[in-house]
Amino acid sequence: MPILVDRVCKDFGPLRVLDDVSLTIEDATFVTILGSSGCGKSTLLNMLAGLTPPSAGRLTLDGSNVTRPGPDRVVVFQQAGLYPWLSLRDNIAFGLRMKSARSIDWARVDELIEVMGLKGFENHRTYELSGGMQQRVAIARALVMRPRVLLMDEPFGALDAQTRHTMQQFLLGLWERIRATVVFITHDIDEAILLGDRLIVMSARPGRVALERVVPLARPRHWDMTLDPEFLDLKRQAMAILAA
Amino acid sequence: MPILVDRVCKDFGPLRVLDDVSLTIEDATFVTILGSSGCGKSTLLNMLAGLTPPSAGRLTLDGSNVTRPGPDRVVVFQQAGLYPWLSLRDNIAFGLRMKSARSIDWARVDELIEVMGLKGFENHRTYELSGGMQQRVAIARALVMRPRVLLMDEPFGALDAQTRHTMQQFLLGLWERIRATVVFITHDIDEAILLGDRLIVMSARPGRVALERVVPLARPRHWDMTLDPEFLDLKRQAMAILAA
Amino acid sequence: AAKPRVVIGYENNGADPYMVTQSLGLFQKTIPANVTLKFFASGPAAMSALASNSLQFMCGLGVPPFVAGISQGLPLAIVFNQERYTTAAGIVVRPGKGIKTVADLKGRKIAIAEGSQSSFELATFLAEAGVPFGSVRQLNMSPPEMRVAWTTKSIDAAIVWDPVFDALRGLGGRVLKTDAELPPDASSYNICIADTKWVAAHPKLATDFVRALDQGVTYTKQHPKKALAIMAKAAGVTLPVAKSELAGYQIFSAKDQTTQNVLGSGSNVANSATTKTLENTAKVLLKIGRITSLPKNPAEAVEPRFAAAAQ
Amino acid sequence: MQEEIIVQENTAPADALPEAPAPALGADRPPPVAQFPLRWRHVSRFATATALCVALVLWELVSVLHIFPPVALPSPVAVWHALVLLLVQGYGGHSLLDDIWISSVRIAIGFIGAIVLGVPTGLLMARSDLIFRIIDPFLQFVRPVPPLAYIPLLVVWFGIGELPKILLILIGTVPVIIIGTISGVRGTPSLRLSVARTLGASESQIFRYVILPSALPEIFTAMRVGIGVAWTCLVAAELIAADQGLGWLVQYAGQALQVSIVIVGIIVIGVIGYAMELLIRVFERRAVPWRGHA
Amino acid sequence: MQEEIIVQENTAPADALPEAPAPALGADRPPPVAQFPLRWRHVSRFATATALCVALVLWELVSVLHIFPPVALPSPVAVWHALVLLLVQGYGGHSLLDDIWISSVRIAIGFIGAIVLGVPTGLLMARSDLIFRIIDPFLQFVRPVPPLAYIPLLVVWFGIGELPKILLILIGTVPVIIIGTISGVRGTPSLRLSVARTLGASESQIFRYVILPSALPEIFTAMRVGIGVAWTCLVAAELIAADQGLGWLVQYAGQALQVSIVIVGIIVIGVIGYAMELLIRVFERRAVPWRGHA
Ligand SMILES: Nc1ncnc2c1ncn2[C@@H]1O[C@H](COP(=O)(O)OP(=O)(O)OP(=O)(O)O)[C@@H](O)[C@H]1O
Ligand SMILES: Nc1ncnc2c1ncn2[C@@H]1O[C@H](COP(=O)(O)OP(=O)(O)OP(=O)(O)O)[C@@H](O)[C@H]1O
Ligand SMILES: [Mg+2]
Ligand SMILES: [Mg+2]
Repeated sequence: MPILVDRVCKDFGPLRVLDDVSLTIEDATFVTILGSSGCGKSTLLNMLAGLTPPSAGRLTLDGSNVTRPGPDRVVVFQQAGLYPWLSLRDNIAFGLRMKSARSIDWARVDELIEVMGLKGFENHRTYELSGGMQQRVAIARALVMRPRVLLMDEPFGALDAQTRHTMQQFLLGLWERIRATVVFITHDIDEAILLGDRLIVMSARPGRVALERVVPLARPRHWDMTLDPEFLDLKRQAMAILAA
Repeated sequence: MPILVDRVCKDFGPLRVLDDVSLTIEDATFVTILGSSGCGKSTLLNMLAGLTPPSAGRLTLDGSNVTRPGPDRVVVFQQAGLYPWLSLRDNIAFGLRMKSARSIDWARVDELIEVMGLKGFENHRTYELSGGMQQRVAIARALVMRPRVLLMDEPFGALDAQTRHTMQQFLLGLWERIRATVVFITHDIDEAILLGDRLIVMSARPGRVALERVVPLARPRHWDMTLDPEFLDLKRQAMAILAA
Repeated sequence: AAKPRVVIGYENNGADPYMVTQSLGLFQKTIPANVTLKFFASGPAAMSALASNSLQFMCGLGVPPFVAGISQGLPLAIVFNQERYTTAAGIVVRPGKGIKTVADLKGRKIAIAEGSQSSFELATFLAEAGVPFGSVRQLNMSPPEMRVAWTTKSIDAAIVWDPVFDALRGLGGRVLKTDAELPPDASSYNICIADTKWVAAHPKLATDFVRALDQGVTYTKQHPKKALAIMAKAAGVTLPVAKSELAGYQIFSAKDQTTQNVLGSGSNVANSATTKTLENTAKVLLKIGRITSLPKNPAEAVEPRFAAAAQ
Repeated sequence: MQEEIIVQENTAPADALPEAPAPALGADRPPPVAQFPLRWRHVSRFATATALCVALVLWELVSVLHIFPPVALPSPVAVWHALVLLLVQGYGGHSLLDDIWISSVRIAIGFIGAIVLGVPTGLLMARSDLIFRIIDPFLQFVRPVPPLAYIPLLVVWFGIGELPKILLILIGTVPVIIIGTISGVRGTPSLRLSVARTLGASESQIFRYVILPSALPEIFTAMRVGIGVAWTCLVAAELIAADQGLGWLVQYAGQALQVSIVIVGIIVIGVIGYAMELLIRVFERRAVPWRGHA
Repeated sequence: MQEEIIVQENTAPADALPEAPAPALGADRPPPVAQFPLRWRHVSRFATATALCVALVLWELVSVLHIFPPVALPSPVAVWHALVLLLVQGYGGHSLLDDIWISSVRIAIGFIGAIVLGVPTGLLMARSDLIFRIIDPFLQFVRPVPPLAYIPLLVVWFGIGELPKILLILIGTVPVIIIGTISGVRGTPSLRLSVARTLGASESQIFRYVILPSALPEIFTAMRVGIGVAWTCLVAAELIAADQGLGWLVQYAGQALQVSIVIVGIIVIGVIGYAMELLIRVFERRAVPWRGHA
């Protein structure tokens, strides 16, 4: 679903966090967002999710105003936010259960558990999991929904390089299949360029769109591309802004 | 202070998390630990902190058994764990206040706030901070103590590249001055090699010490060193273990 | 037709013939109805049950709550006056405090269950002795607490009824006055009352009710030993206690009811001891602010018809 | 009333969006931000007043129709007259204001005593297994025992003055505070404790600077429950040789079937109880603004 | 007893290390792990029993020395005799077991009614400002009103059967449950709500699957406070035309000055109340094992 962010500002009391942010995100594109810590990335994501209203401006999804969360948009939050009273497996199936308790596709759930490397922990409580495992549960909980819009806030932040690569590959594979619109916040510049169709770099607070570029790499992507001159050029541009 | 980990095992019920881990960490060294998600890094750190007892084996600090947390060892946990009833500034000063409420060195606190890029947020509540800002508060809260042993669990995980570099530089600078023994868990291989005197790579669960190497780089370190052949060689070794 | 339902409330006044009637199941035997008995810890609690038509009869009630009820126009009447307190209630004083007469109570601490018969008794005694009602320090407490307060020397005197009256004597208290010294027209009684609307519609059952009570009195007189045992068990007290409690009552039979000293009969009802007691009680209660108006016609609240029929 | 509204607005989850569909009609750009619809706010603001009025009218109706005898349910008008009478003439020789004053003082001392005693006890019990095991059986044992039942003991030990009355209120309230405090302590996230321990906090500092604030939201809840319990103990307390106080008033008038006066007493108790509750809420709002964020 | 000890061990913070210095003497390697010192465990295990024994001995001592008149404090032996008498002969024409049974049934129905009514009401009030504003004033108003005061109203409206007794217990208990539930809902971390919303949960699903479990620890605390309140309401309830039940027993024997029997009644009430508390703790342990971890 296409997303439109139209001259959006967000203030927390006297603090302007986002200043006149405008974005057009076409359907089925994978947009990655870079930005320094505290520049308002999570705030923007929350607004897209329909959890906070903007102080000024407008956000639309498929042409209609975003006023509340909807099942079309699934979010991976920066904190895992798991439910301690549910087992790992039930946490992942939570969204499916909300849709229809009877017809939970357990095969899909178990497939994701496998992919996320969580096998053997199905019945563990969430507080018995390591930090990275919790984050993977939160990712699986979102992906199992196969939503039309996927909003992800530093989903791979707590993962080691190897696990992270596996996740990246899986996410791209899934995306090719379900063709969702993805907004993906990350701190890893390589990851941002390697995953995205479009790269957005935000300035420090108050957050503005400082750079917006189509990633000039073909799909499918692989790690060798990090040595392509186009890649390095884009990376350099992004770094210049972030270092400012 | 020297740390000795002697044939330590840790079980959670039927799950063996750490298996026969032995480590000798000399005084005033900076040890970095890499390992896949869920391999038991945080568990090891918790044991060093004196928060959980090992299931078998022994941990000593300066020759005496670790049985409880002590003010000599300060921990940066994987989650920020801030106190929501305190302002940012009071969160950072928490440890100092525990030592002596009268003689809090506010200058040191404010210096850290400045370094951490948190200026202007001194009186904010913790839940009004972004994820990365919360993590920086947790780091500052530990560093302000200038402890003899510093245990850090993925402290820079939620930070963007730029902020992360600033933090790394600051941490190294501080370490040169206070010469603490540092145990630093990270997922970033470059960071692990660049910061550490010694690199430890753990195998997947059950965690064992799979690699232990002195980092063959001179100090002071800088980012150019990531292209040194010694660096790349060590990186390759570590990646090989992590990919296994 | 289904049997009518009759609900009878009662209070625990220690050993008296009512206990016999209840324990021997005489209500059930005598009244051709489904009889249920309900215990009430206090008179006022029973009054609200009466007001809501949950009860047809209430036994063992003191006069003040009844007066409070009729002064508010509740359709209630006394159908049976069970007994008059004689030596089962009165004023006990602590020896060595120099309290020789009622007049000596001035400025002393006397325990009293406010709003009970005692307020009325005390007012009567004080008026006799010419002492102003307000000049005695009245401490409001329930009888069981009086016994405790007595042992801790928190009070100089108590105006109370059995079993505490007896207990305080046992603890060394001296009797200053007993209720026997009250004139019959200003005495303390335990009475049985009825819902007048209901009894007007079921005069036969009301007569049976009185008959059952009277059977208890008769049994007590004929088999005093057995009766005492029954009372002791029902009241949950020992035999000697029951004996002394019973001895403190002047018991009235159905025959006694129609005499001038009890309910009276015909046009004399208005001058009977019971009616006079109602009037006197009402006056005192009005004076101390417990009721806001006098009952319009106290004689209407005294109904000896069923007692007469039951003789 | 105003106060209460403010409290409400502040305790609602901060990030809630309006439930009602946002009015997004005239769409020239950039549009005014879709805000909370005002209609509902208004209804909500007057809901309390409306509910009270409806209740009053219903009451009047029921009493006018004589569904229940006036002895059981006097009309609002009769109650109003009784109130005026109590204020002007007083009852039992003193004014209603005296009753209010003396009862409020008893409640206040008993309740504050319960907090001063209960919070530290609860903290200790939650932290020390030994202390828990020693105190818990007595606490749990005393809890269900009706206050009426231990009045004699209080009288023996503490006479018939103010002390036993206040103690009775205290005994009735303190278990509520203790249980709430224990529960709050047990709910403290273990990470918070670990952080403090590793920062060198002593056990007593952890108590004061971590556990107490963490338990505070539940302690406040316990206080709000406790203030209600304290008031319900008042009648029992004022059975102990009292001749003043709201509990005494209700009791004394009840025995004389003066239902209008009883209802005045109930209303006064209710109103003061409500006021104390609102006061605690104000404190709560100041003391634990982070509720629901941690 | 055994049950209680288990409960304790499970509710202690999981990651606590022993406070006492670890005995690290004989240091051949690898050494036995420094574990929780066993000494303290033992003391702790018998602490409850010891405390009870000490209390009993003190009681016997005080009564033997005649510090207080037996009127106020009969000796344990006298109470024991009264208990035996009650069990063998009964009192007022029926056995103690009957009293226990009937009171327990009343409490159980009133208490379960309070939960069934209070939890949903609390959830609704916490989520809807409008409902909060309508119900809250009445709730806060009813809360401080002593049960003794509204007995007449209950009798007038519901007669003198079982209904008013159960209702009185319910009215006394339900505010405790409601306040606890509201407090639990308000304490729900907002992230949990956001997650559920964005996963497409409807408001009612959020209620059932997120808010209710989040509030559960506090609801359990409220239940534990509530069960005590329910018992203290029992005596008041059994003033309403009862002729059986533990409340009635205490009351009736009190009027007959049989203090030993009153104390037996108090002890039985205390023991049953304690048993119910332990039962709720078992449920709590099963239902909210994540307490302190979230
Ligand atoms: N309290 C617990 N109960 C049961 N299992 C636990 C508990 N704590 C940790 N574990 C298990 O121990 C293993 C190691 O956890 P740990 O947190 O040490 O991993 P980690 O190396 O820090 O991983 P990450 O990089 O994801 O943080 C995990 O499999 C986890 O499920
Ligand atoms: N509820 C709030 N009240 C006040 N200020 C807030 C609130 N939420 C966020 N902020 C402020 O808004 C700014 C942006 O926060 P946001 O979480 O969007 O940052 P971010 O870009 O996601 O950073 P990070 O990479 O560290 O997660 C921060 O300065 C933060 O302090
Ligand atoms: Mg963020
Ligand atoms: Mg970890």
